[in-house]
Order: sequence, then C-alpha cells, then structure tokens
Amino acid sequence: MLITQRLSSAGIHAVLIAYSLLALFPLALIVINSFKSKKAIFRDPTGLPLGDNFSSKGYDSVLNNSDFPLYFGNSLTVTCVSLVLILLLGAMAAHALSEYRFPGDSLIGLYLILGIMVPIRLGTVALLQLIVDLGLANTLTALILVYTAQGLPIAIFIFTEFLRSVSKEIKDSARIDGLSEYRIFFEVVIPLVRPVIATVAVFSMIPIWNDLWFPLILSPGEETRTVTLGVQQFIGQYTVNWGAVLAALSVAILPVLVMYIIFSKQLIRGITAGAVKG
Amino acid sequence: MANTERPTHRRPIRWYILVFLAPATLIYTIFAIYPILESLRLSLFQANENGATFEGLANYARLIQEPYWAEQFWNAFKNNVLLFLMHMLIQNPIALALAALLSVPTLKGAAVYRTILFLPTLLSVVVVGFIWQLILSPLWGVTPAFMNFLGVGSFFKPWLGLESSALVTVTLISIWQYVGIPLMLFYAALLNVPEETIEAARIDGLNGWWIFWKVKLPLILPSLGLVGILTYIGNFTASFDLIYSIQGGLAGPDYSTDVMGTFLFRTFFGFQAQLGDVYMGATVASALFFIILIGVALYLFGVQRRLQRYES
Amino acid sequence: MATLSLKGINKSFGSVDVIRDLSLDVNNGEFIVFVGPSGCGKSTLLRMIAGLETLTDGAISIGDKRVDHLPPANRGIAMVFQSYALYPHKDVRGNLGFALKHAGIEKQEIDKRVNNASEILGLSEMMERKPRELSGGQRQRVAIGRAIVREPDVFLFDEPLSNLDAALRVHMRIEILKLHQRLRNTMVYVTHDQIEAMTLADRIVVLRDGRVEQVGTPLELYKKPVNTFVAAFIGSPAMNFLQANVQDSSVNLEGESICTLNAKDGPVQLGVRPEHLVVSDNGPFKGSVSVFEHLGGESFVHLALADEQSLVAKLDGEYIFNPGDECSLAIKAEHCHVFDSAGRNITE
Amino acid sequence: MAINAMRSGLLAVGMCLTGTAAAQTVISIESWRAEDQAIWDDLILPVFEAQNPDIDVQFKPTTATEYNAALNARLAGGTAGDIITCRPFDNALAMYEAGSLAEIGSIAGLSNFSDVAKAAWSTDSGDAKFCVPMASVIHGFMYNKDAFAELEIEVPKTESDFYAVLDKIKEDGTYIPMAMGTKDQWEAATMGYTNVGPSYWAGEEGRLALISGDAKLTDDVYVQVFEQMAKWTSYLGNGYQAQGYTDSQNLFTLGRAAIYPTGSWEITGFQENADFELGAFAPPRKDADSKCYISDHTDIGIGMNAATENKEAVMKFLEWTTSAEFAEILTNAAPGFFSLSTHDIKVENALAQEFVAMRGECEPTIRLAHQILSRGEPALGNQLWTLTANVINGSQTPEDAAKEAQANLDGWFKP
Repeated sequence: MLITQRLSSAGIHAVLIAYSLLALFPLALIVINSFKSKKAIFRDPTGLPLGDNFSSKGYDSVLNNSDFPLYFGNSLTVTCVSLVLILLLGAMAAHALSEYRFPGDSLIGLYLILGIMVPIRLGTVALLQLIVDLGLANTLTALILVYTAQGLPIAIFIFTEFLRSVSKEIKDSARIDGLSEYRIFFEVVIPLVRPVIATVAVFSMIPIWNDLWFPLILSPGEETRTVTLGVQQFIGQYTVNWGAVLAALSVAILPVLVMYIIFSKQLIRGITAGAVKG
Repeated sequence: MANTERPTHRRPIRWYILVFLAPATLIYTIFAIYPILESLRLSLFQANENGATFEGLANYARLIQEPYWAEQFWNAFKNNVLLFLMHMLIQNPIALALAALLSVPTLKGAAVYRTILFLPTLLSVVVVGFIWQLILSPLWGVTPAFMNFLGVGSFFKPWLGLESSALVTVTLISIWQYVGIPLMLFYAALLNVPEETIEAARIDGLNGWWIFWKVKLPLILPSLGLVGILTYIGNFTASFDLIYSIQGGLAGPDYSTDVMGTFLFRTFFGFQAQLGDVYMGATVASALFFIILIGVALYLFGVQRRLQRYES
Repeated sequence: MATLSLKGINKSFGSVDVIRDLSLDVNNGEFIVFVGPSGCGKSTLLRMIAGLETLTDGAISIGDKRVDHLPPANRGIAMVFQSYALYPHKDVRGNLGFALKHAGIEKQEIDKRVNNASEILGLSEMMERKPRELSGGQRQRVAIGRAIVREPDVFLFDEPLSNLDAALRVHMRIEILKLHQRLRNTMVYVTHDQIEAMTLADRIVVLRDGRVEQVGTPLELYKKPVNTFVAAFIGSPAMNFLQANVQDSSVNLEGESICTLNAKDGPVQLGVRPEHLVVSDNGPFKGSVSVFEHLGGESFVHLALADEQSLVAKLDGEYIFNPGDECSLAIKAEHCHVFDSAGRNITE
Repeated sequence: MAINAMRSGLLAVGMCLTGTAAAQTVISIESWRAEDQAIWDDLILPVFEAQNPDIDVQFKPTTATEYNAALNARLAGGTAGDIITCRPFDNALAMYEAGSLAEIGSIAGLSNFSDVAKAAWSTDSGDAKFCVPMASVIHGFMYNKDAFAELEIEVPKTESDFYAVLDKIKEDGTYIPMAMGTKDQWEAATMGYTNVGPSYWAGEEGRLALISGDAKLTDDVYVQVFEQMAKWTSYLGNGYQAQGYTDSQNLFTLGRAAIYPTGSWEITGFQENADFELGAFAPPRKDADSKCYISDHTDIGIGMNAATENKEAVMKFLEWTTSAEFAEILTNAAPGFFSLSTHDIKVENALAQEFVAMRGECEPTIRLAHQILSRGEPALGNQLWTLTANVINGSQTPEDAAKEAQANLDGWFKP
C-alpha cells in the first residue's frame, strides 16, 4: 500500500515493466545473436535470426566440439563440490561461533569474515606456488579448495547472523534429549539453517561459475578446463568467433539460471529471515 | 561436607568446537589468508641483481611520491571514489525504488519481476561486456537507431570512448548488472517492516509517500548501511572484471576508467610492453587492502553503531 | 519420581557471581517454583539442574544419584522451554517421539507413550502437523508432551507460559496443575510471575542476585515475608510501604497508632497489603482519591496521603469514589507488617 | 618431506594414468595465438610427431590479453609449459633474465636466421640467445579493391596521394575512408603510429637514434608522425572514440570502410570474412623522392622453459623449428606470419605475396618502442598507445604528446 496513493497499480506495473525490459533487452540480444553468423551480428545486431541471418554455426562449434561436455562437467563438479563444502563447513563454523563461548571466539569470528574484504586474487602468485607444492596443479581439487576458501567468509557471516537470531533453546532441548554435539549439528542445526542455505548458495555460486581467473592460472590443462576457460579458445588475438562465444555463454547461463529459479523463493525467505540484516 | 568428595567441576575439553571450526579455518587460512599475507610481505621487498632485498616501506613511499606511480595511484583511487559515489547515488536509490514498488502488497507478479530483475546478476562479465559494447557502439546502430526513433538521435555520443563519459557509462553498465543484489536486500528488509507500524503511521495521517520516507526508510536503515559497505567493498574488488572486459587493461580512454583493480593487474602481471613487478604489485595490493580495511572499520565503528539504534 | 538436592551451588561467569552458595532440598513429588526478577539467576539455576550449564562449585543429586557430572540426557530430567523449542522440521508425532527414538527405545513402546501423552494433552487430532501450523498454546502442549513421554524423575519448566497471551496463560496454568496432580512428579518451575508461583507451587523459592531470599509455601511467603523484597514480590497488587515511626512500642503514622511493636524508637517501614484495608470513617490512613479503578466485583483506590505518601487499597465493589473525594481507611493490627531500615521483617 | 612424498605419489599416479608415458615424452607449447590452434594441431605438429614418434607435442594457447599475466604466474608456480612462445625484445629478455627462459645458443639451426632476426631474442651484447626467431609481421594498409575500382582510385604511393585518396572517398560518402578506432588504444598506436612512422623517422636510423640518445621524441620527425595521426581523425568513422579493434575489423570486412591500416596478420581472418577482393599497399612515402619504409616486425619467437624436465625433447623440437620444412608449413598455413629464416620459401597466398613484395621496395625496420625503450617504467610501448589515442581524440596536441613521451622516457632511460 506504499505509493498506491500516488501511483495507481497500473503505474507501478508500467515502471516495473519498463525496467524489466531494460534488464531483458541485452539478454535477448545475446540469445538472438548467438544464432547468427558473425557478419550478421554486426550487420544487423537487433535483427532476428531468420532467413539469411540464421546460423547455428556458433552452437555447432560449441556442441560438436567434443570437449564441451567435459568443460561443462568440470564446471558443474567444481561449482557443486565447492558449494557443498562452503555450505557444510560454513554452517559448522557458524554453529561453533554462534553456539559456544570459548576464549578468542569473537576474534576467530572476525578473522573468518575478514576475507569478505580481500579478493584472494591478490595472493595469486603465492597461491599457485602452494598449489604446485601440494601437487595439485591442474586438478579440479585446487579450484575447489580455492573457491571454498573464497566463499567461506560470506557464508560464515550470513549463517552466524542467522543462527544468532535463532533460539538457543532448541539446541538445549536436543541436549536434554541426549543428542551429542555432532548430532545436534546435523539433526537440528542443518534443518534450522535451511532458509538461508539458498541465500548463501546464490551468493557463492555466481562468482564460482563465472570465474575465469583461477582456472586460467591453477588448472589450465585440457582435462580440467571449465566452461568459461573453454570459451576462451574462441577468442583469438586478432579474430574472435563471436557466434561461438555467445552460443557457449548462452548455454552456460542455463545451469545458474535453473539453480537460481530453484533457490529463488528460498532466497527471499532467507534474507527476510534476518540472515542479512545490518 | 569434605572437599575431597567433590568431583572437579572443570569442564572437559570441548573437542567438538575444534571439529566444527577446524575445517573451515584451515582451508580459509591456507588458501586465502596465507597467499594474501605473502603478498603483504612481498610489498616490503624490492628486486635487484641478487634476488630481492628488504626495503621496508620504500615501495609505499614510491607509490605515493614517485610521479609515475603516484599519478596512476591517485587517478585510480579517484576513479574508485567516483565509482563508489555513483553506485551509492544511482544504483542504490534505483534498487530502493524498485524494491519499494515490488514490496507493494497488492502487486501481482512480484516473483516474476524479481526473477527478471535479478537475471543480469547471473551473467558473466565477458558476455555483459560484449553485449553492451555492441549496444552502445556508434557503428552497429542499436542505440543510435533507438535514439533516432525517440527523436533525440543528435544527442548520441560514442560514450565509452570519450574521456568525459567513459567512467559514467561503465558505471551504468555495472549498475545494470548488479542492481539485483541491493534490490534483494532492500526488498527483504522492506518485507520485514511490521504492518502495524505502517498502519500506525496511516492513522497518524501520513500518506504513502511520507510513510515511505518517515517510517519505512528509517526502519530499513541498517540494511542501507550493509548495502553501503557491500557497495564499497565490491567497488574496489569486483569493478576490475567489468572494466577489464570492456575497456581493457589500460582502462582507456587515457586512463579515465582506471581503477585500483586494473592498476593492480597491470603492475602485478605486466601489460603488453609494461613488465610485471610482483613487488610493486604487492604494494598496490596491500594499499588496496588497507583502503578497504579503513572503510570497513569506519563502517563498523561509526555508521553501523549509529544505525542499529533504530533497530529496537 | 525422586527428590532433588542442591548443595553449596556456586556459579560465576568470569568475575560475575550468578549463584552464590545455594542449597535446597526438594521433596519427592513436590512442585517447586523459582521466582525472582530477571537476572536473579533462576534460569541459570534451572539450566544447571538440567546440565546445560556447568557448576563452578557444589553438588546436585537426583534421588540418591549425584548428577552434576552427568550429561543432561542421563540425569532423568525433562525440560519445557519458554520458546517451546520444537524441531521445526518434524511433525508433532516426530517431536514427541524424538528423544525416545534417539534413546533406542522400541517402536511399540514409543507409540504407546506418545499416544498416551497426546491423549493427556488433547493433541491426538494434530499428530501429523508441523509446528508452524500450530497455535501458541498447541505448541506449548507439544513441548510439555515431549517432556511427558520421557517419563522423567524431575520435570523442569523454564518460563513456559510467558510467550502466551493472558487468557491462554491462565488456561495452561491450570493444565500444568492438573498434570502435576495426575503425574505426581517432582517439578521445578521457573517464572517471574508471582501469580503462577502462588497458584502452582507447593513451595516457592524467591531468588535475588543469586541468593535465596526465602523458601516456603505460598501462604508462608504471603503471611510472613522475611523482608520487603519478598513482601513486595508476593501478592497483587503489591504491598504498600509507608514511612512510619516507632514510639513507645507503637508504630505511628502521622501521629496515629497503627499497631504495637516491641522495638526501640525510630523510623520503620510499615507494610500494608491493599486487600487488608477497609473503609472506616476514623481510619488512620486519610487522604484524597487520586485514581479510582472499578473492576465490577472489586475496586482499587489510589490514595494520596497527607504527608505526600501514596497508598493503594483493594475494596469491595460496592464502594464508588470520584477523584478528589476524601477517604479514610483502616487496617487490623494483625495484618500489619513492619520492616526495619534494612528491610528485615520485624513484625511480632 | 610430507609434501614431497605426496608429490611423488601423485606423480606416480599420474604416470599410471597416462599409460603410454614410458614410451612418449609429452611437451606442451605456451602461446597467445589461440586462433592458430587448428593450424598447429592439424598441420604443424603431426609432421614433427611423425618424425619423432617418441615425442607428443601439445599446443596450449592462452587468450592474447591474458597471456603475459597467466604465463608469468605459471612460471612462478612451476606449471608453465615446456616450450614458450616469446614476445620480442624486452619482454622476453626480462623472462630470460628472471631465469624463466633457457639459453639456446647451441641450436645449430640458428645459423638459418639473419642477425636482425636473432637480435630480437638475444641479450644486448648478443652473447646469449634465448628464443628461436619464428615469424615476423609486416605493417601496411589493406583496401577494398571493389571500392577503389568503383570510385576509380589508384593505390596511393606518397603522403599527398594518400590524403587525396582519403579525401576522394570522404567526398563520395559511400564508404568510411578509414576503419580505425581509438577505444582499444593499441589499435591506434600499432595500426597508425607504428605503421606510418618509419617513413618519417627513416626506419632503423630514427629508431636507433632514440636508443643511442642522438634523437629525442620531441624532434620534428617524431612529432610529424603524431601530426599525421591528428590529420587522420577526420577520415575515421563516426564515434571512432568508442570503436574497438573488433569493430574496425567488422567495419572493413562488411564493406563499409575502404581502407584499413593494419598488418599482414589479418590475412586469414579477412579472407574468410570479406565478400570483396582485398588488396594491400605499403605505408606511403613522405614524397615522391624519399625512400619507402615498412615495419617488418620480428613478432614471434619460440624458446625453452628453463625449468623443463624434458630438455632433450624440447631442444629437438626447437631445432626442427629452424628447418625449411617448418618455415614452409608455417608461412603457408598462417599466411601473413612470415618465417624469419633465410630459407627460400614460396608464399602461396596472393595477398600475403603483396605484403612480401613490399620487402623488395622498402627498407624494413621494427616497431619503435620494442627494443630497450620499454624496459623501464613507464614503458614507451604503453605510452605510445595512450598518447596516440589522445592525439587522435584531440585531447592532446602532437607537440604535447611528444613532450610527455620524452619526459617520461627521460624519467628512467639513460642512452
């Protein structure tokens, strides 16, 4: 009932539809142009992929490239395993921080969320050295570990804020019911944090899925390429195969889009549940 | 009662706390903190014939004194500040306005709008950079045709290529992509404003507009603060990807879109003819770290405290 | 079914002492209530009995068994929490049976106990519902049911009714009372609400700043509070305290003698319960009515006394006053409480 | 200890997985030429592998813009490939001095290269050599033959011809005279400044004079080049300030621009995309009497990662890259990248032949800023990018730009 007195409901819809068009138009252009030849893209960027304009060459070069399923698999593996680790380890740490008082607890809490502020990219050289020393160069494990480290601070921050707002009595109740601290975490806390899992997942997933930097440095090998890195083969020094780039990236949007739609409802509920309050 | 009868009341060591904390702390320390600390350490060294020698804060002195470095540093810093201000003054008000509209309880299809408005956030910068360059290009006619259609074609300029407008244009693209995040946070905060408070305000005779300004806005101030600090951090860390993919490593024209991120990238890894310098790179990285730290500290100890008074 | 004994309990958080050298014996089947203002340590004490907090010093025994080093589940207790603490992801049946299932009790036995509890509490209709689909009172019932199925030696209640609205609170209070009469278990109940304490308790423990102020039956506390703190805490509306003087073994207010007291001359505090005051033309408490509240069967008169002290009286419903009316009240000497300057009850 | 044990354990596992590891040595090539993947995989490497069945060579390019950063990080981390494609002069020299590139002077086939070619990948004294010269690229102009025929214009030979042609195209209005933008900066510097510059500073003479300190960038001959750039502005397309390199390419191949200042490296891409006939001409000479100069830039070399564990196989491969066989495959598989060797190679591509023909008429030189002048900070190479773009954009006068470049160079460079 906020601005209804000023703007009729139709007015609100008009504004939202206008902004939605602004959000969708470039997206539509991406998809439209992914079905066109390079020449058609530039000759007529807004034209629909019909008649002469139509070309599935982009998709052909992506889908017929036998490596792309592998790249997709790699991206999915890295993203999913990292997500699970971020969610599990983040929730464990957040549980410890919000549930127990122990010496240095607030210091450790501060330490663990410090990473929100600093991009790990700043430490690339030392990180690569470390990965090599551990014998993890050119493995998906390297990426998973780095993304987990990168995603943990925000996850811990959101989970801790949320768990602090949840009544402690339920855990006490479980203790009286005879559950060990570990089982309390898995049987009581995990179901409790379910509303914010979506929030954490969406915030962590996007940068992992779209990252180009760490695959390039840590795991550029043929076997471990991710989609974003795989797309780079279409970007030459002087010639760029834009049709293929757009096709590959259009396809690459799908998994995140699906995950987002799955999480979307929970996302708002999670934020609303007090997870991300000041 | 004899003392000897009493068992000691010292609590047994609570290993489970360690078990819960250790995995996250270990991975985070090894793969995030250690590499960054290593960078901080490198900033105290300089390369010479026999490897590198400890130089204390000499690199920092160079960064802010030697004209070559200082010019780039302050230019990038200035652009970052501008970027931050523009995000605060454009992105966040747009996000707030959209969130306010979305949170109108009688609105139909809010979920659809929400999904659409968040979509750009899911995209990778490679494709965002490409598509906006295509749209704004003076050559391929998307924007010029649109503006001609509206009858304002003569106002078209190659915005991305002009020193006066490149930074603003990049900022607007960034806003287009990332407005979804503050939008979600504001939206959630607005949903949390109790209906009774609003009803009370209506009984006090406030209309919708004033209810928003006088009641809802103060109540969601904490999330305004959070969005502010997230904008601040993102402005220093995430701005790199977009600017690099649209304007390239030299952040043209004439460094007018250069930010700390692109400056750092060039310094650390080198760029074309420029050779990489890990030590100066580490110095820029550390300077960036301290700038972010100062901002966050100001937020935590100044802004947040004041804001939270509204919570109760 | 067991006794509960606390011996020399101490608890400190860092340098703050929350419980100081507290000892108490609770009889088998007794309903004991801890009351006190917030921060008095009553919840901490209950949580120590439950095993959720460690002791700094002292011993707790349930029956003959020393329990203070045992984990909560092995102490033979069950606890009902203020926020109900139901598992949101389990339905009512799942919530009721959770502890038993975890303890490895046979399914048949679990079903029997769960069904029994749900019958006692009238939950049978809603066994498949999730907690978020229940009303506050129903949730509280499930929480109590969860305690019942465990068949504990001692029930612990931590302000179980304070999240309910007034009508429901009265209703649930009676349910708990009935439950106690039916089960005859030892129950320890924490509240800051003196009405709950008075109505439920066999014995009340009044706590302040981690110390026991007084232990006794509700009537003992009402009639013989050891100090002004207990006197003020028990009874509603609260006892009036007036500055008075002892002169020649008589307690005087504005020159009029109220009762006798064998003490040396000097200032004392006179405690007068509102319900003991009666209208009397020549009563010693004279003043003008500042506020008059009529409740139908009874009424409250707020009186401004001549020496700027004020007084509340609970009168029969037949009296009607208007603000500004003059009024004088009297009290029987045996209803007077007299406290010394330190607050100790020195009534004879 | 533990780490080493783990590492050898993983190595062992890795060996088992590759299976044939015992029989074959696998070596990989780092490169920025992502678009050459097919050429290497299908044309070049099979020939070498057929002759050396015990060696498996893999071509692993990184996007050109990230190449230096990614390669340096991988070198530091020890995960870089065995063979490294070298950028010329200071960039590769720095890698050699940092110990990343090995000395490869022992390769016999190096005698197949001229001293000029080898200079790009040798220390200043010439004592140590760290990359085998591979290919050069020639700057020049490409034009739309159909458009020229339509407007009845001749290929320009001199500066005045050149502007006459441009004026004519502009007047006609069908075509944008010249496809070039300033958004990517390097385009302006490489396609403009470096392309026509040698005609003014007299090629090698002017370049070496800067290095020896006998000349300054503020001297007339260098300022003149900036002045030319300022003159170009009026022949560029609308909104050239926001026109990137890809835009320029498309503008030209879609037939909307008549002339494209560029170099031989575009041949493959343009011949694939353009529907019209392409021609090439050399940068115009100053006037009819003066000599003609081209930038025949030593662009790509190939060297050995000093940390490689397959030194023998790498050396074998590098030796092979000095052969006539390699030179021939490369020249004709990647037309426009001309072998730097002295082998007599027949260039088959007609457009490439036009570029090679320029070598006969004009004096060759290399890009102005690549040798020595980009060794300090700020590097002259990057300076020229920004300054050229500024001059064309009109935000700096040619004199200012020259002054700034020289001042910055003076900041660190001692001739």
